Amino acid sequence: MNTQVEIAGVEFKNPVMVGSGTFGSGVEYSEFVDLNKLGAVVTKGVANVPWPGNPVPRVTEVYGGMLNAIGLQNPGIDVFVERDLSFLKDYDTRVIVNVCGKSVEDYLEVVERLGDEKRVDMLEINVSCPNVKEGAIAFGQNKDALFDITSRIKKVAKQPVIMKLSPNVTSISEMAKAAEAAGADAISLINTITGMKIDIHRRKFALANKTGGMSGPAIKPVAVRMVYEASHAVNIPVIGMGGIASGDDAIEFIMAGATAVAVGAMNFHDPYTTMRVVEGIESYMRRYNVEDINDLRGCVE
Amino acid sequence: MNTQVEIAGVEFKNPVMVGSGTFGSGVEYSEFVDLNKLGAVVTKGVANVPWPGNPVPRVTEVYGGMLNAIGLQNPGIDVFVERDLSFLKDYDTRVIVNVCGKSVEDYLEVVERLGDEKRVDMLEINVSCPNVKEGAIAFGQNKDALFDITSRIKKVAKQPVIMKLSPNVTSISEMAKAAEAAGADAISLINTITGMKIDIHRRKFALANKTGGMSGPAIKPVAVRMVYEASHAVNIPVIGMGGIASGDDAIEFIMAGATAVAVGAMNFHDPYTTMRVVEGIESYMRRYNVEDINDLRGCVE
Amino acid sequence: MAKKAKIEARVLSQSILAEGIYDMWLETELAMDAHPGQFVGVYPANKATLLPRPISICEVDKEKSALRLVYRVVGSGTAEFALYQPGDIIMILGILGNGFPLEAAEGKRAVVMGGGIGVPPLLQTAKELSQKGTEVTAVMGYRNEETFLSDDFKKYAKMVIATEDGSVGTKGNVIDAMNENSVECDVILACGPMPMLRAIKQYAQDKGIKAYISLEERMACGVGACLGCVCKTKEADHHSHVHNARICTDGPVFDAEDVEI
Amino acid sequence: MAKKAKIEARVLSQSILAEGIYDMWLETELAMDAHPGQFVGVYPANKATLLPRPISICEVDKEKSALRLVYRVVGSGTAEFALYQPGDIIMILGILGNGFPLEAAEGKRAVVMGGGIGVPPLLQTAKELSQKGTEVTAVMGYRNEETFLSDDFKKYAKMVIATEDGSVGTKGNVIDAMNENSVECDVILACGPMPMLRAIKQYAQDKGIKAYISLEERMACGVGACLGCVCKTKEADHHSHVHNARICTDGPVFDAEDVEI
Ligand SMILES: Cc1cc2nc3c(=O)[nH]c(=O)nc-3n(C[C@H](O)[C@H](O)[C@H](O)COP(=O)(O)OP(=O)(O)OC[C@H]3O[C@@H](n4cnc5c(N)ncnc54)[C@H](O)[C@@H]3O)c2cc1C
Ligand SMILES: Cc1cc2nc3c(=O)[nH]c(=O)nc-3n(C[C@H](O)[C@H](O)[C@H](O)COP(=O)(O)OP(=O)(O)OC[C@H]3O[C@@H](n4cnc5c(N)ncnc54)[C@H](O)[C@@H]3O)c2cc1C
Ligand SMILES: Cc1cc2nc3c(=O)[nH]c(=O)nc-3n(C[C@H](O)[C@H](O)[C@H](O)COP(=O)(O)O)c2cc1C
Ligand SMILES: Cc1cc2nc3c(=O)[nH]c(=O)nc-3n(C[C@H](O)[C@H](O)[C@H](O)COP(=O)(O)O)c2cc1C
Ligand code: FES
Ligand code: FES
Repeated sequence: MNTQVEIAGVEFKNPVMVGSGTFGSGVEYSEFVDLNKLGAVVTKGVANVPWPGNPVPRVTEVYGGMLNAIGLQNPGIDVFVERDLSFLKDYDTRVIVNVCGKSVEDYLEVVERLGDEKRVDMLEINVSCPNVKEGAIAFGQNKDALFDITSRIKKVAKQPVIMKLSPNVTSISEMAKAAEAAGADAISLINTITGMKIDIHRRKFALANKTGGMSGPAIKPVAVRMVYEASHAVNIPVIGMGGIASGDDAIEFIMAGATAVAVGAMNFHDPYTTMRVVEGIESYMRRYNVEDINDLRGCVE
Repeated sequence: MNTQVEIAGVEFKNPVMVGSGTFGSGVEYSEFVDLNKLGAVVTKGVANVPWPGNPVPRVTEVYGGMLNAIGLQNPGIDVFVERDLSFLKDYDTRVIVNVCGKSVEDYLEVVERLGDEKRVDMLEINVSCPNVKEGAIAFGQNKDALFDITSRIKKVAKQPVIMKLSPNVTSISEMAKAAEAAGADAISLINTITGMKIDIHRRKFALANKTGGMSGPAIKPVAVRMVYEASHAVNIPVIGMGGIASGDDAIEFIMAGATAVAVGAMNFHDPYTTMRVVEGIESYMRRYNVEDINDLRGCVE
Repeated sequence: MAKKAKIEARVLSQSILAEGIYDMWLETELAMDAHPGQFVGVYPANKATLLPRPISICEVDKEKSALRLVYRVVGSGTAEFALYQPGDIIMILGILGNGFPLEAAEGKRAVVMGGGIGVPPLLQTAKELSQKGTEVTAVMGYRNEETFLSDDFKKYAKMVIATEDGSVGTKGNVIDAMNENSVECDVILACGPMPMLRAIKQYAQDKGIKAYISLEERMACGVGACLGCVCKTKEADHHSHVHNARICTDGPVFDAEDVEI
Repeated sequence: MAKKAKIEARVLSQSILAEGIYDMWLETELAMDAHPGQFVGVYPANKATLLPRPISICEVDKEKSALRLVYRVVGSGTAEFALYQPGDIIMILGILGNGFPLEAAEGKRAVVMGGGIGVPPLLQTAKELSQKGTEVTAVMGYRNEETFLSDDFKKYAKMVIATEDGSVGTKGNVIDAMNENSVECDVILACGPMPMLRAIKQYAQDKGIKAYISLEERMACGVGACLGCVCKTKEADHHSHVHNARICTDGPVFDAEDVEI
C-alpha cells in the first residue's frame, strides 16, 4: 500500500500535513503525536521581522468551528530559523515554511533568507490571511496582485513555492489559474473564511479585531468545493484543507482533487487528529483495496 | 415594547421573516405555526414559467447545516398567483414574493405580472441561487450585471424591490453598493454559500448537481460578517439571514445592522423555529429593557 | 388527519433483530393517528446533525400510545439511535406522508412485499388488513437467514420468504418467491430498494394488477416545503405542476403507474 | 512534568455549591501530576462546540486519582457539564499551564486570594502550602453570603471573607478585607476578575511584596500552539519575542510584575 505523494519533486511519506498556524512549529504537539509520522510540518507564518499580532480576544468558538484573529504574531525570521528550524532538524518529516508579509518586499526578504536553509523543503506563501490590515489578503483577492507577487517570489525562491489561496473570492478557479500562470509549484486552500461573532449581551464584537477567520468542520463543504474547482482549473498539485477531522474527510478532499491535505483547527479539538487522519486514510485504503493513494485523487464522478 | 420595523415604506409587525425556499408559501408550516405572527412570509422563488428543478438527490446534510440544489423548481407564476397568493389572502402578515429567472426578461415578466397583485407587499429578486446553470447567480456575482438587472427591474416594479445577494463574492460591500446605486429599496443576504459533499464510499457527489448551496448554523458567522459589511456600505435597509435558529441569533444580525431577519434551513430542524425567534427577540428586549427593536440595529461596538 | 407536530417521545424498549437492525418502541401521542406506510422524522441529539431521519412506522399500539420503529444502522444518526435506552426522551416529527391505501386492498387478494429495510412498514400494513378480514400474503426478501420480523408477519399473513443466499425460502428476490410459490394476487403493497420496486412495477404491469410502492429519497423538511425529495411522475401533479411529486407529502406511497422510477 | 494527554475521565460526584456554581470530582490519571494553579480542558459532548473549556484544578486527591473542578455555569459548555452524573465518561485535556510557584511562598507569610470563580484554584494551593508547614491566610471575595468553598479553606488556612453586599465578612473587595483585618504578608497568590488582579498588582507594588496572579483569556488549543491566549508582558518573552506570553503555557500564573494588565 503506497501512501507516498509527490509535490513539485518533493516526496512526502503520506499526504497528511498540518494547517499553518494551528501547530506552531510542532514543539507543542510533539507531546501528543510522533512528528515523524506526518507527511509534513507546516509552520506558523513567519515574517521578516517580529509581529506582535492583534489584541485579545483573538479566538472565539462558533458552531462547528472557530474564528481566529491572531494577526500573524510571529517572532520574526531570525528567531524562527534559530529555534524552530533547529527543533525540526531532529525529525524525519518534510518542513514547509509558511511566509507572511505586509509588502512584496517583506515576503521576498523571508524567501531569500530561507533559500539556503536545507531543512526547508518547501515554502507556502500566505496571501490570504484575513486578519491583518495591510498586505496579506489583498494579494489573495485580486488575481493581478496574486500573479505579480507569485512571479516575484518565484524569481528568488530556491525551494518550490506553494501559494495559499483565500476562499473569500468570487472565483477560486481564476485565482488558482493566476498562481499557476505565475509559476507557482502548487497551491493550498482554503485559508479561513472571514466571519464575525457578536456578544449580544455585552453588545461587543467577540474578537477585538471585529472579524476573524473561520475554520473547522463547519467550513468543510465550502473547502471541498473550492478544492474541486481549483484542481480542475490547474495542472499543479493542490493541498486541500478546511475542517478535516478524520481519514474520511481527508479522502473526500483527495477525491475532490487534492494531492495532500492539512489538518488545522481540529488539532485544537483533539491533539491526536493528525494521527487519526493518517490511520483513517490507511484503513479506508485497506477496506477498498486501494493500492496507491494517488489512484484516489480526483476520482469522484 | 415595539417590535415593528419598516422597510421601504412597508411596515412589518416584527422583524422575523422566512428564508425563501424554506417555507413554501406557508401552507405546509401553517400546520405548525400561526402565520399571522410572522413579520412576513417570503415565498419560494417563482419564475415566468414552471421549472422542473434539478435531479435528485437535491439535499444532503453537512456539519451544522445542509446543502441544497433544488434548482428553483416552481410551478410558474400563473399557478403561483392563483394558488399560493390566494392561500395567503387569509393571513394578516406581509407577503414578499421571491422572483427568479434565467434572463433579465424572465425576471421582468414576473415582476410586471405581480404589479397589480394587491397581496404582494414586496418583491425579493433572487440573483444569487448557485444551483441553476444559467442566469441567477451570474447576476449576483458581477456588480455591473447586478446594477443592470436591478435598474431594469426597478423601472417596471410596482412594489418595493429587495435584491437578494450572493455570499460567493470577493466584496459584499461592492455588490450592496451596486444594488443601492441601481435603486434597490433594500437588500437581503446571505443566500447559500456554494459547497460540495462527496460520498467517499460510492465515490460520487452527494448531490446530483455536484455542488449545492450551504445553509444552517454553520454559515452564521459568515452571514453576520456580510450583513455587517453590507449594512455599513449602504443606506438602504438590510434583511439578514444565514443560520438563524433563535432569538439570540436574530439579535446578533440586528446588532450587525439588519432591519429584519429571516429563518431558513432551521425550519427543517424545528418547524417552530420562527415562533421561537419571535419570542426570543421579545424576551431579549424585556431582559435588557429595550423599548424599541430599532434601537438595537447596528449597535455593536 | 391530525396536525403534524415535533414532539417528545419516550423510548419504551430497544432490541436487536438482526445484524445492524434495531427494533425500538416509542411512546408518543403521534401513535394515535398513525397509518401503515406513514413515517416519522427522528432527530439525533448530536447537534452537528440537524435534519430529522425519516423512519417508517413498523407497528402501532394505540392502547399504549406507542410506535414501533425498525431501522438499520447506516450512519451517524441511526448509530446514535441504537444507543437509546428505555426511558430516554427523544424528539420526533410526525406523522408524515400518506401511507398505504388499505381500501385498495381490502377484500382483495393482497400481497405485502418488502425487501431489506423496506420490510418494516409492511408489518402494520399486514396487521390492519388482516384485522379488516383481508387475507394477506407477505412476501419478504432478505440477504440471509436473518429474516427479521418474519415471526411477526406470520401472525397476520401467509409468509413467503426469499433470501439472496438461499439460506431460507426461495433463493433470489421477491418476484422469484412469488413465482416459485405461485402466489396470485390483485394488489401489491411494497417497500424496498429501487431495483425491487422497478421489478414490482413491471410485474404488476405485466399481470394487470395494482401495485402501490413506497419510495425513498433524501429529505430535508419532511413536510413538503423544501422540494428536496421529489420523484418524477407521469402526470403533472397538482402541487408542483412539473411532474415532480414530493415523496414526503404526496408519498411515500404511490400508485406504481403514476411514478417514473 | 508528565506528558500532556487528551484522555477519558470518569465523573465521581457532582453537587451544587451555590447558585450556578457546581462541584465535580473526576477520576483521571492526570490527577497524579496535577499542581495547584494548573488547569484542564474539558470537552463538551455537544458536537457543535469543539473547543475544550479551561477549568482550574480546585483540589487533588492523589489516592483516588481524582481532580475536583468547581465551575460556574455561564454558557453551553458549562451548562452541559452541570448535567453530568456519577459514572459518566467525559474527555479532558491536561494537565495544562504552569501552576502557582509554591516554593516562592513556602515558609513565608502567604496569602491566597480569590474572587468569584477565581476562588477554586486557591484551595489546592492553600492545602499544599499548609501541608508543607506554611501558614496561609485565605482572603476570598464573594458576591453575597454564598461563600462557596470557605469551609474547605478553613481546614488549611486562616479565613478572611469579603462580600460585595456585606452579608458576610468585610463589605467590599479582597483588598478591603486585607486592610480591615490587618493581614500582613510577604507573598500573594491570586486568581479572580481582572479589576481584582489589577488592584492586587498595585497593592503588592505599594507594599513591596511579591504577587503571583492567575490570568484568564479565550483559548483554542490550550497547549501553546495557536497563540490565541496571549497577554502583554513587560519583557519580550522567550517564546514570542514580542512581549506576548501565552497564558495557557507560559501561565496562567505570572509574577504580577511581569505582565501588563
Ligand atoms: C420515507 C422513508 C422511510 C424510511 N424508513 C426507514 C425505516 O423504516 N428503517 C430504516 O432503517 N430506514 C428507513 N429509511 C432510511 C433512513 O431514513 C436512513 O437510513 C437514515 O436517515 C440514515 O440516517 P443516518 O444519520 O444513520 O445516516 P447518514 O448517512 O449519516 O445520514 C446523513 C443524511 O442523509 C439522510 N439519509 C441517509 N440515508 C438515507 C436514505 N436511505 N433515505 C433517506 N435519507 C437518507 C439522513 O436522513 C441524513 O439527513 C427511510 C427513508 C425514507 C425516505
Ligand atoms: C486558565 C483558566 C482557568 C479557568 N478556571 C475556571 C474554573 O475553575 N471555574 C470556572 O467556572 N471557570 C473557569 N474558567 C472560565 C471557563 O473556562 C469558562 O467559563 C468556560 O470556558 C465557559 O464555557 P461555556 O461553554 O459554558 O461558555 P460559552 O460562552 O458558551 O463558551 C464559548 C467559548 O468561549 C470560551 N469562554 C467563555 N468564557 C470564557 C472565559 N471566561 N475564559 C476563557 N474562555 C471562555 C469557552 O471556553 C468556549 O470556547 C477558566 C478560564 C481559564 C482561561
Ligand atoms: C489559529 C489559527 C491560526 C492560523 N494561522 C495561519 C497562518 O499563520 N498562516 C496561514 O497560511 N494560515 C493560517 N491559518 C489557516 C489554517 O492553516 C487553515 O488554512 C484553515 O484554518 C482551514 O483549515 P481548518 O478548518 O482545518 O482549520 C490559521 C488558522 C487558525 C485556526
Ligand atoms: C432548500 C432551500 C431552498 C432555497 N430556495 C431559495 C429560493 O428559491 N430563493 C432564494 O432566494 N433563496 C433560496 N434559499 C436560500 C434561503 O432563503 C437562505 O437565503 C439561505 O438558506 C440562508 O439562510 P439559512 O441558513 O437560514 O437557511 C433556499 C434555501 C434552502 C435551504
Ligand atoms: S423533504 Fe422537503 S419537500 Fe419533502
Ligand atoms: S490557547 Fe492556544 S496558545 Fe494558548
